[in-house]
Amino acid sequence: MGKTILEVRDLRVSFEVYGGEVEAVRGVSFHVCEGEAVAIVGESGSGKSVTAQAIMRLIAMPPGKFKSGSVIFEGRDLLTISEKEMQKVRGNKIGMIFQDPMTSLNPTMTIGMQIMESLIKHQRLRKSAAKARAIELLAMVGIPDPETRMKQYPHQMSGGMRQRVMIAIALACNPALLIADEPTTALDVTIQAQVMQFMKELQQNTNTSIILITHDLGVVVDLCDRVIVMYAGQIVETGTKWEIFKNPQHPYTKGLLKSLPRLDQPKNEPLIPIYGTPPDMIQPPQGCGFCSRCESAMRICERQDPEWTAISETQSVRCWLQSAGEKAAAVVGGKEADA
Amino acid sequence: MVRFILQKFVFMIVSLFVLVTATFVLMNAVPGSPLQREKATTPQIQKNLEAYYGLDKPLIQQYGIYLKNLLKFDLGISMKKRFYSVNKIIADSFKYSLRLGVVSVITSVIAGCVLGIIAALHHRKFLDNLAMVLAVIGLAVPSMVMAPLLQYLFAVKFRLFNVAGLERPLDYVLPTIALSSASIAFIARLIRTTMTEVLHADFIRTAKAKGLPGHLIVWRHALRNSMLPVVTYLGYLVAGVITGSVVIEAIFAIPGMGKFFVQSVVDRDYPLIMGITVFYAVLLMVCRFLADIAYALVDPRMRNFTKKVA
Amino acid sequence: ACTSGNNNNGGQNQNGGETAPPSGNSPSTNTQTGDDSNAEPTGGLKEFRFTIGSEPPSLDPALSTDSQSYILGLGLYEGLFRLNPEGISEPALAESIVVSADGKTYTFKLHQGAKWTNGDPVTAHDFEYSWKRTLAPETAADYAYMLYYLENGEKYNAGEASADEVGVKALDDYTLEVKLESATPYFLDILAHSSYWPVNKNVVEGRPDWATDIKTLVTNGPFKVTEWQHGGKLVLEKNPDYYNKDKINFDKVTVLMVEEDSTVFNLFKTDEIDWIGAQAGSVPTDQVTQVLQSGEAKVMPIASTYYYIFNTTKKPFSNAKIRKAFAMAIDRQAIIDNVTKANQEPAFALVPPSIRGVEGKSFRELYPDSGYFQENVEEARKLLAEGLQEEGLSKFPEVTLLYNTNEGHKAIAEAIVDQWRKNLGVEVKLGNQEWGTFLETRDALQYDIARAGWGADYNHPISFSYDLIHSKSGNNDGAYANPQVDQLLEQAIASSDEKTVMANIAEAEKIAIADDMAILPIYYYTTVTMIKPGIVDVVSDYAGYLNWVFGDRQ
Amino acid sequence: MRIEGNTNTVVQANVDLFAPIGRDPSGKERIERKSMSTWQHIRYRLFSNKLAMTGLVIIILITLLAIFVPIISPHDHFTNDLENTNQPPSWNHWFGTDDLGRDMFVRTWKGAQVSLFVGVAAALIDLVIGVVYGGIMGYYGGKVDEVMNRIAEILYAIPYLLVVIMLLVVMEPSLTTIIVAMSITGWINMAWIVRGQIMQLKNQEYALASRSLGASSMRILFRHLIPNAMGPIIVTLTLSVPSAIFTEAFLSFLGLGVQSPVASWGTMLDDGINALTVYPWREFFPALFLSLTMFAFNVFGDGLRDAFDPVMRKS
Amino acid sequence: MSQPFIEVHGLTKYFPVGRRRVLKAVDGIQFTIQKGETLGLVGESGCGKTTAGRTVIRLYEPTSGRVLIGGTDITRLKRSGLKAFRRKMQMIFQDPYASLNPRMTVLDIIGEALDIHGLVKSRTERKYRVEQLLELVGLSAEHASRYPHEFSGGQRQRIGITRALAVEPEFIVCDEPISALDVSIQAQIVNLLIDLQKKMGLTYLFVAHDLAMVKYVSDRIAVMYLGKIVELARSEDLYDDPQHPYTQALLSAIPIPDPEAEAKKERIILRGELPNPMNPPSGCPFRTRCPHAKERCAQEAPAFREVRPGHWAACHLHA
Ligand SMILES: Nc1ncnc2c1ncn2[C@@H]1O[C@H](COP(=O)(O)OP(=O)(O)OP(=O)(O)O)[C@@H](O)[C@H]1O
Ligand SMILES: Nc1ncnc2c1ncn2[C@@H]1O[C@H](COP(=O)(O)OP(=O)(O)OP(=O)(O)O)[C@@H](O)[C@H]1O
Ligand SMILES: [Mg+2]
Ligand SMILES: [Mg+2]
Repeated sequence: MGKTILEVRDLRVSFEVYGGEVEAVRGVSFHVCEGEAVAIVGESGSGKSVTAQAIMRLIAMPPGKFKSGSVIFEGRDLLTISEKEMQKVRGNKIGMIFQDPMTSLNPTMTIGMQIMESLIKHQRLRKSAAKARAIELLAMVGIPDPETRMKQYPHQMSGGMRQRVMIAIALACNPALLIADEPTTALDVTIQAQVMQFMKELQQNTNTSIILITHDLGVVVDLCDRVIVMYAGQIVETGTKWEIFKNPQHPYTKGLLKSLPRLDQPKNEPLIPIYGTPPDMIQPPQGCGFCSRCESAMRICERQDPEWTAISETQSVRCWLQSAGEKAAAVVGGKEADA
Repeated sequence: MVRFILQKFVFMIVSLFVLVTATFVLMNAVPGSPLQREKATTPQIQKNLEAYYGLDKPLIQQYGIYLKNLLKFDLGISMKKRFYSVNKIIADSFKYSLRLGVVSVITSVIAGCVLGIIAALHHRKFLDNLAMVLAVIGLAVPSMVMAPLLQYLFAVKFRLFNVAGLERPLDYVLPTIALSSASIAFIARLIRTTMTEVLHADFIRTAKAKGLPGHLIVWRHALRNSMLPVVTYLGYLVAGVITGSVVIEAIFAIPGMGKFFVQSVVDRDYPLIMGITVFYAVLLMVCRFLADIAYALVDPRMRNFTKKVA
Repeated sequence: ACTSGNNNNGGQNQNGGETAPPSGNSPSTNTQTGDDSNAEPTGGLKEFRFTIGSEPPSLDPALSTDSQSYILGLGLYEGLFRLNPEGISEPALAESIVVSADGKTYTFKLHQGAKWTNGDPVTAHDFEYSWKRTLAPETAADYAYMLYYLENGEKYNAGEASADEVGVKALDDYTLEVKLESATPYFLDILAHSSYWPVNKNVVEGRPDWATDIKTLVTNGPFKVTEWQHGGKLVLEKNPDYYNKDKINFDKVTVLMVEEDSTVFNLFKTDEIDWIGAQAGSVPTDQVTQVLQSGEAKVMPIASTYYYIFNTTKKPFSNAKIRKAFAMAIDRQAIIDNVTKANQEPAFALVPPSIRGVEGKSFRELYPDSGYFQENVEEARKLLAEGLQEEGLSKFPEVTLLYNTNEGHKAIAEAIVDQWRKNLGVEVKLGNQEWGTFLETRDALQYDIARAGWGADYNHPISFSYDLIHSKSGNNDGAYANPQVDQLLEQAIASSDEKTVMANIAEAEKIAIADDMAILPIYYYTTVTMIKPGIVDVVSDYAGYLNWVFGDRQ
Repeated sequence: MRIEGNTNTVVQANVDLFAPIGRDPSGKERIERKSMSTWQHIRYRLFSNKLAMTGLVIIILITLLAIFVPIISPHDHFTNDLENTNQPPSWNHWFGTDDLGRDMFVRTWKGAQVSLFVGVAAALIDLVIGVVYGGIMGYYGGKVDEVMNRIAEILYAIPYLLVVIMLLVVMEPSLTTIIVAMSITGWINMAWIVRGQIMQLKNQEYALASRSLGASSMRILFRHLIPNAMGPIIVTLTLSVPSAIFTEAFLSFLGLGVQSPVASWGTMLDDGINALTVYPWREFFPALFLSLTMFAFNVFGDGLRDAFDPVMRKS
Repeated sequence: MSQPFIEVHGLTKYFPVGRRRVLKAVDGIQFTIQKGETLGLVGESGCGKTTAGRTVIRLYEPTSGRVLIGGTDITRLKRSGLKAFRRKMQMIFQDPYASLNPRMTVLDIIGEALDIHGLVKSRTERKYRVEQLLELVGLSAEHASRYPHEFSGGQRQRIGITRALAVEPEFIVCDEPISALDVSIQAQIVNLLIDLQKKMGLTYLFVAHDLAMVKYVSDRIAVMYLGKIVELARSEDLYDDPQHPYTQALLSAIPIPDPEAEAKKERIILRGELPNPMNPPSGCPFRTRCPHAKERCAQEAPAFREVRPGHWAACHLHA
């Protein structure tokens, strides 16, 4: 693995809303190396998108605010540079693909123009040059007959094609980092397979780093090297994909894996869902966020935030079940000492 | 497309026919007549006048004659302004209303958009409130108050503009403000609402992620998408505004056609009433039709007159 | 003509009443207005600028009936006679007149140098043609009746006589013979009326719309049209071919068409026009007090009367005592001082003061209206009580005062109703109607009390009395009928002696007012005029029309 | 297998803190956030919207003044005082007097009665006719829409003055007549706006869901679609109030509406406009209160819309 | 087998687009469902699954074809008859966000179903019944007074299910009831549906594009492509031995959350997109993307044949 190109440290983001403050991201730290593909998984509302948008500084400033943290990219903290500087990073150094290809493209602007825009802005290309490059990009993401497509509007394309247009936009300026926020959730399996295949080739060919955000563990397998599992605004487990799939530690990770039906699952063997719903982030729960849905929850889980436990060099988890040994000893020890 | 337009056209002809008939009946049912004078003339002169204008014929025949002439685009001759053809009266006056109207529509759209954008960009903050208070004033102060006030302040007191007329470019300023204030206000409100929504749309986020600066995002991405309801509204606005306003034309002494909407009825000038009505209706229908087309221009998704691409 | 929309200061001609009162008099040199008082707009050139309320409906003398057309026509046409500033008819194109002994035949010699603006000479044939054209039924001219004085005029208009039988004939190019139906002592007054102006036969024939466009408009007056922006403005310039051009001082006259009084006033304030008043714009009611106090404006009497008519066919106003009570219970001066504010004169009869009488005196000087009735609240109450008893009414029924929609009329009506309430203790409701409806309602006698106004067609009291109180007159909208009055008026028209005429008219008027209170007179109109310093000899004529033709800028 | 092992150890090691809670995972769902009732929510949002509250207070104040001032004032709205015409505001006449010496203060509030009534009536007409008509146009679409649209267009284009004059023939001037006159065309704008909204909304899945339950078209339209078009409806309503107030003045001017000496803000504005430069108070006070009312209706309308929209409560 | 509960014969639904052109969203499909059975319907986005589901319960008027439910041809029913029939067949919608009226409380959303069919007599009974139903799907009574936006996607889908259940239907079309939900929530809903089916003897038409889940839920599966059913078989058969190349591609595209299996797996990546349904390819609709396409496929549309007992497919490969 190459050197680290992005490092997020203790990121905390919250939103002022009617009735309180939503603590969407509560102290997230991770890093991405050059040419590496990292997946962030977690269910809806766990703060994946907010994390991604925080990196790009796309969070609307009211109601959102950064409570702490830094995002180090190419040696600079993206959270402190000026808006103008930031504009030079966005679309240029970091590209981003959004979840919903249906709404993420401007319906009143031609596909071509939407791709050319960032080329003109960042690479100062003239219109004709930008056009040539845009056609090239469309061809590269596998859109047949790119010249005609250039002149079309988003509604004239299918979801899969739009998502590829989004990818073309994100890749226009050869970014060093590509953030893909659920790029395939809205797509069919067949198209999803196409897009994932494409991203994989891209990563192999250009050595672009990728952050892939998804709630479907199945999707990440093919592409990613490392997986970060988020729950309720925090990272609860991280490890290589082998570790996460073969040896999941956190009950939440395990739940996620179990709730997917296997193809060979017989009908009379019920699925094992994760019951309940994620906590309301207006009043983030004390202790472990997953506690209320966790089958093996313990008293302490309701009271105290678990700490990181390293399982291996690359895998660590944040759960009392793992740190229990040491902690219990400490607690018991403390008691004894008190007594 | 051709078929679509043809179909619209047929509908238009049918409704024009109904409109003409309704107006004709109503006009004749209403008390008063174009030949009525405050000072009674002699019965003989009344008879001569009736014969002259064909009012001595049975109504149904008058109606038939009118329709026949209408087919030839002949709107008849005014009964109040003797020997002026209605076509000429409309042509003479409409050019002034049209000029002022076009300036007003442009002003309304630009000023309305600017106010609306400011309000949307500063949602629920001071500038938003200020813009909306201005909008409310624009709506609540009627042009009959606004126009004389503007005239008195800026033409008489400060001598910045001419009191009346429409000859120099500067002459357009005051009447335009008076004529546009309500539509500015309405457009501002519309834009504010839709723009607030559009600014939260996903594609705006995409534009930001491309690294575009704020003004470009508003101008290139948000505005066009916020314009849609305005475009629909423009259909009615344009028809209303370019046919002139009685009050504003009276106060700024603009020889436009607005006054005829009221005056023709007051005078019971039958041919002029009919002419104005037909002219206005056609204009309204055409403007609404054009607004539909403009809608499709602004929003490519609406361009499915004939086909829908996968 | 007649009045209509005019409320107090003779001005605004709202609500479609097409005409307005003529005449009044005398110019005024003014002290005046604020800031820049010089205002010589075009260097050296003498320009005069004023406004009219709307585009003149027709500049064709046969068809025009309204004040705007009349005011412009004064400059554009030259007839046989013309009114002088005092409202007296004087020869214009007529060089000499010979009247036959029976007073029925007039022979006019015309000036020989007069030309049309297209270069044609103005001849007696033009007059013959024009008058017959106006009378022709096909022309359907409103004012055809103004030519009924001509022999067989009315018959021709009715299609009962041929054009050749009409009593007007060009004996040669410059001699015109006119035969009248009966001796009409005031025929020369009538000759100054716009319907007697000539048109150019060559231009007019076959082109009915000749007067609607500057390209085809051919006139013979002191001025000619050089620019015509329909609905916006007219520019007139001195006519170099006018036979009497030395009398003309203005080089250029700009006439703006401005409907709104406040705009007219603002134009005057900013020195964009030189004149307000006398049907050429009017001073906004609310400004009147101020401009009169400051001396910027003057008040001119005009020959029009503001009055209410009673529906004499319907209880309670079928009763003369009740009518009198209502007439006596109002305070005219208070209304003038506080509501109309333009120094109008309280009216106690029909004929206004600026109408002429005989021997250089006005009609009202000869027959003052002070003796007809007095304002007297006590008396009024008594009369009302008696009247109600006569009618067998225990209490005053519900009645409505109807006026045509107009701010001025509304204010007067509100004030008068309030006075009736206070003085007579009766509650009269107010109703207003849009002009056309109002006329129809009034004609159909579907009212109790209604507003009315009347202006002179020509400078003679018969223009008031016959029209308003003769039972057969189409303008007697209150359906007042008294055989004695009818008889007196018929005698008046038949007579060729001016004194007898006046006496009969006065007698009829007295009966109609003092005895019968056929109408409720309120005031005689005035017009408030404002003029820029340096402008002289621009006047409001006896009937309240602006006469600017021979004015000058110094 | 390390996990279980671990757990076991813990449970044994620390009975207190590390005891499993023992959930019944398939149990019923709980919603964590405590919630207020719908009405509490609406009230809360409305009351916490300062601007909307200001609007409400102004409306209430103006209504109260309109009701009580004419009753308790020493002056009345019709008695002339020709000695005291056009007086500027003073202790005796707070808002001055008009051209017939009538007290402008009483007239302003008397006028408020008519104008407020007319404004509210117009809003109701818009709601009843405009919303229903527009709703049907938008919902059925196609030919129904085309025909109804044309009818509206024709009504819109017929010279209104003619219609009003016709009304004058058949009806006595009164408030009822005004309402009738306004009902003829006043609702058309609303209908067009609602139509646009419904056309957008009718493809929403919840409408289809209701249809699959067997709901009738009318039920879908009035229960589902129109409530969801409330935002633009309220904006249009607040706009229709001033236009109704001016229309009333126009109608009164034509003899259809309130007859003098009764005033309305519209007729007072008409009366006062020419005196603008000489006796400005005659125009100022009616204009001020009209603008204030408009402002109040607008901000209150906005607040109401936000408060009634449960989704808005989220942000 | 006995007379099937649902029989669909040659059902078509064309949408008019523009002048004289039609979009053949559903083009002559046929299948049967036994009482208490679940038929899965899978296919790519835009292939006509939703349209098929809606036409079967006559939310859309079919262009032609027959749908027999319990022996009654519902395509012939008049208004009143249809309303009565609505009680028997219900639908769960794809989008739990769009299918609940945001301005109505849950009580009213579910209560509406009871109102329309006059199933309750009083307000208290209505409330009681709604609460009962909510408990049935694992929500609690206190949820009744809330608005949809106060719920998570999974909870909303439960509300949608409750609404469908309120009229006690026998047949439910589940239109992708889980595709908008989180993976972790999907299992909850699927379990609930299966549970309800067992308790109430429901018959399902289960529409989805997620093959893994469909297979788990369904007894038999129909695969749709461009408005047509291209393969229909018992779910195990379909997975073990897919006959149609499209089915094979679909199966191979399923991501497996297991790096080992994934690494071994050979994926058939389909080229291109679903063709424009307005001018579908001649012959076999799938030929433009089919790895085995031959000349014949362009000329002749393959017949929908029983390849093996209970296993139907439409492909020339098996001719
Ligand atoms: N603009 C905002 N205002 C208020 N709260 C917000 C805003 N944006 C996000 N949130 C909250 O932040 C939390 C995290 O949201 P986020 O979008 O990051 O979730 P996610 O993991 O991306 O979920 P999904 O899978 O649904 O995309 C949620 O509780 C959400 O409600
Ligand atoms: N009301 C309609 N009018 C015209 N075309 C329609 C209509 N509804 C659907 N279609 C078209 O019919 C085809 C099938 O649509 P349908 O919604 O049934 O697909 P689907 O398989 O359910 O897709 P998805 O997985 O996206 O829900 C599509 O091409 C769609 O555009
Ligand atoms: Mg997200
Ligand atoms: Mg679907």
